[in-house]
Amino acid sequence: MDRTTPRARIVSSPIDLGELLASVADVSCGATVLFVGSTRDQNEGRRVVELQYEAYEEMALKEMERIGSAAEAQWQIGKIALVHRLGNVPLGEASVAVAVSAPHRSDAFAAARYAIDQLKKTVPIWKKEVFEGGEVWIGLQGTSTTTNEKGR
Amino acid sequence: MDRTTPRARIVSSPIDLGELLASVADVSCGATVLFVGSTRDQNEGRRVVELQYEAYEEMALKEMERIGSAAEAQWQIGKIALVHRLGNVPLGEASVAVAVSAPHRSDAFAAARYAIDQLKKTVPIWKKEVFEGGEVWIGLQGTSTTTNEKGR
Amino acid sequence: MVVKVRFFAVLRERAGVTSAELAFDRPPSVNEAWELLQQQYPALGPFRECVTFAVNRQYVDSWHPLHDGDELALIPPVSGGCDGEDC
Amino acid sequence: MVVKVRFFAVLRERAGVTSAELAFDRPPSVNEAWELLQQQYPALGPFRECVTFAVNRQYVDSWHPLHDGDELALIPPVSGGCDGEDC
Repeated sequence: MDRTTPRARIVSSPIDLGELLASVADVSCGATVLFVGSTRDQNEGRRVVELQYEAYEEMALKEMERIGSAAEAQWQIGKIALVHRLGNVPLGEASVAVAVSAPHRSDAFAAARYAIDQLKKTVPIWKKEVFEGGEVWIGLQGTSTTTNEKGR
Repeated sequence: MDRTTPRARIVSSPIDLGELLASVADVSCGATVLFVGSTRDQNEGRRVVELQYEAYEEMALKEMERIGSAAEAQWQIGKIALVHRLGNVPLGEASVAVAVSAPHRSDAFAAARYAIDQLKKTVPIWKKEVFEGGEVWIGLQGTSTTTNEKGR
Repeated sequence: MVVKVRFFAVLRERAGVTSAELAFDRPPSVNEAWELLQQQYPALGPFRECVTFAVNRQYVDSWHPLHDGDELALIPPVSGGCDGEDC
Repeated sequence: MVVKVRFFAVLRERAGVTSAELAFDRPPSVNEAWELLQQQYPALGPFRECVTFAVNRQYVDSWHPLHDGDELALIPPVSGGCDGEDC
């Protein structure tokens, strides 16, 4: 497998989806699945202004590489690439993307779903949601210590 | 829902994946799944040279629209778009693509998988594989009448 | 009454035509139209088991009645239909 | 012996630091290091139940033994971890 393009990447500028798709192109693969996670304008009734992502970069890259290897071991795929954006991500822009090529579409779908599920479970990247009237670290909802209302 | 961009399209030039993704962008949707089917360099041991696609265009568009509506009825999705390319498709290029945006990724994955499965089952589009030494209409394998060896 | 018939892919190649018009004295079923087509284009015969039919751009069964001006399409197996996953 | 500690996200904000160094007479467990951190940064206390730990960029349990030069990271819940699907 061609590994000149790293399987896992962390970027601070907008994610280039065309480049990501090109990085998994493989003429022996008839199926490619791309997942893109982007900033929604609302979450649990709050009007979101922007998201801020922070990572433990060295470990995050290692975990993303590990997810790629695990996907390659579990399904018959050609190439897989995972990329996460850090810093401020404006509404509607991609914060995370996963691309998988495979000879058959079942494997491409299964591996892409696995990769994004695992990425959200185990990769040390945190998201702070800035909404109208405050901000909150996602993943801590329900604990009274987490919402940090601005202006109080 | 904004319907200025048609949900179903048939094209004779390369599929523009960036445009397809943009056509399903929806700031209330945090998840987008794109499926791309492309020409492989081999199939069942044959070295493929190119694929040729032919459609019953009016009915194919109607069926693709129907698949989009059915997906919208079954899952909570934002927008869905299906596009198929006709004519000669060189190796490695996309012949079909489906894009779905949804508030949550489960719905985006499920609807995209449904759409491509249905498209391949019911949409009247046919694929002729040109390989080294012959050509064959895909879908007819195993019947002796289908392989049309060149030069015999 | 007249029915317009359209041929695609392998059936178009075998019949050597993209469309034809069939005339009937009384409304035939799809299956009766197929019988007539087979007489006119004997190369279609071997495909009876795998062809499906659409009338006015909608899939129908072979007993479906045809009316004047209907468009009957002969639909060979679509690309992903018979042989499972190709991608 | 010295252990380097790294703070991220909500824990970084609450502790007010991105990293710290802890000195021990003998190799502590991760849990013993956490007890010391809680004394130095009382604002961390409420997070005991949801924090997980990584040593040298690998997830570990709280009884994991620390060695001189180890990098201990305090990992608050990751973005998709606790609240199910966010996208």
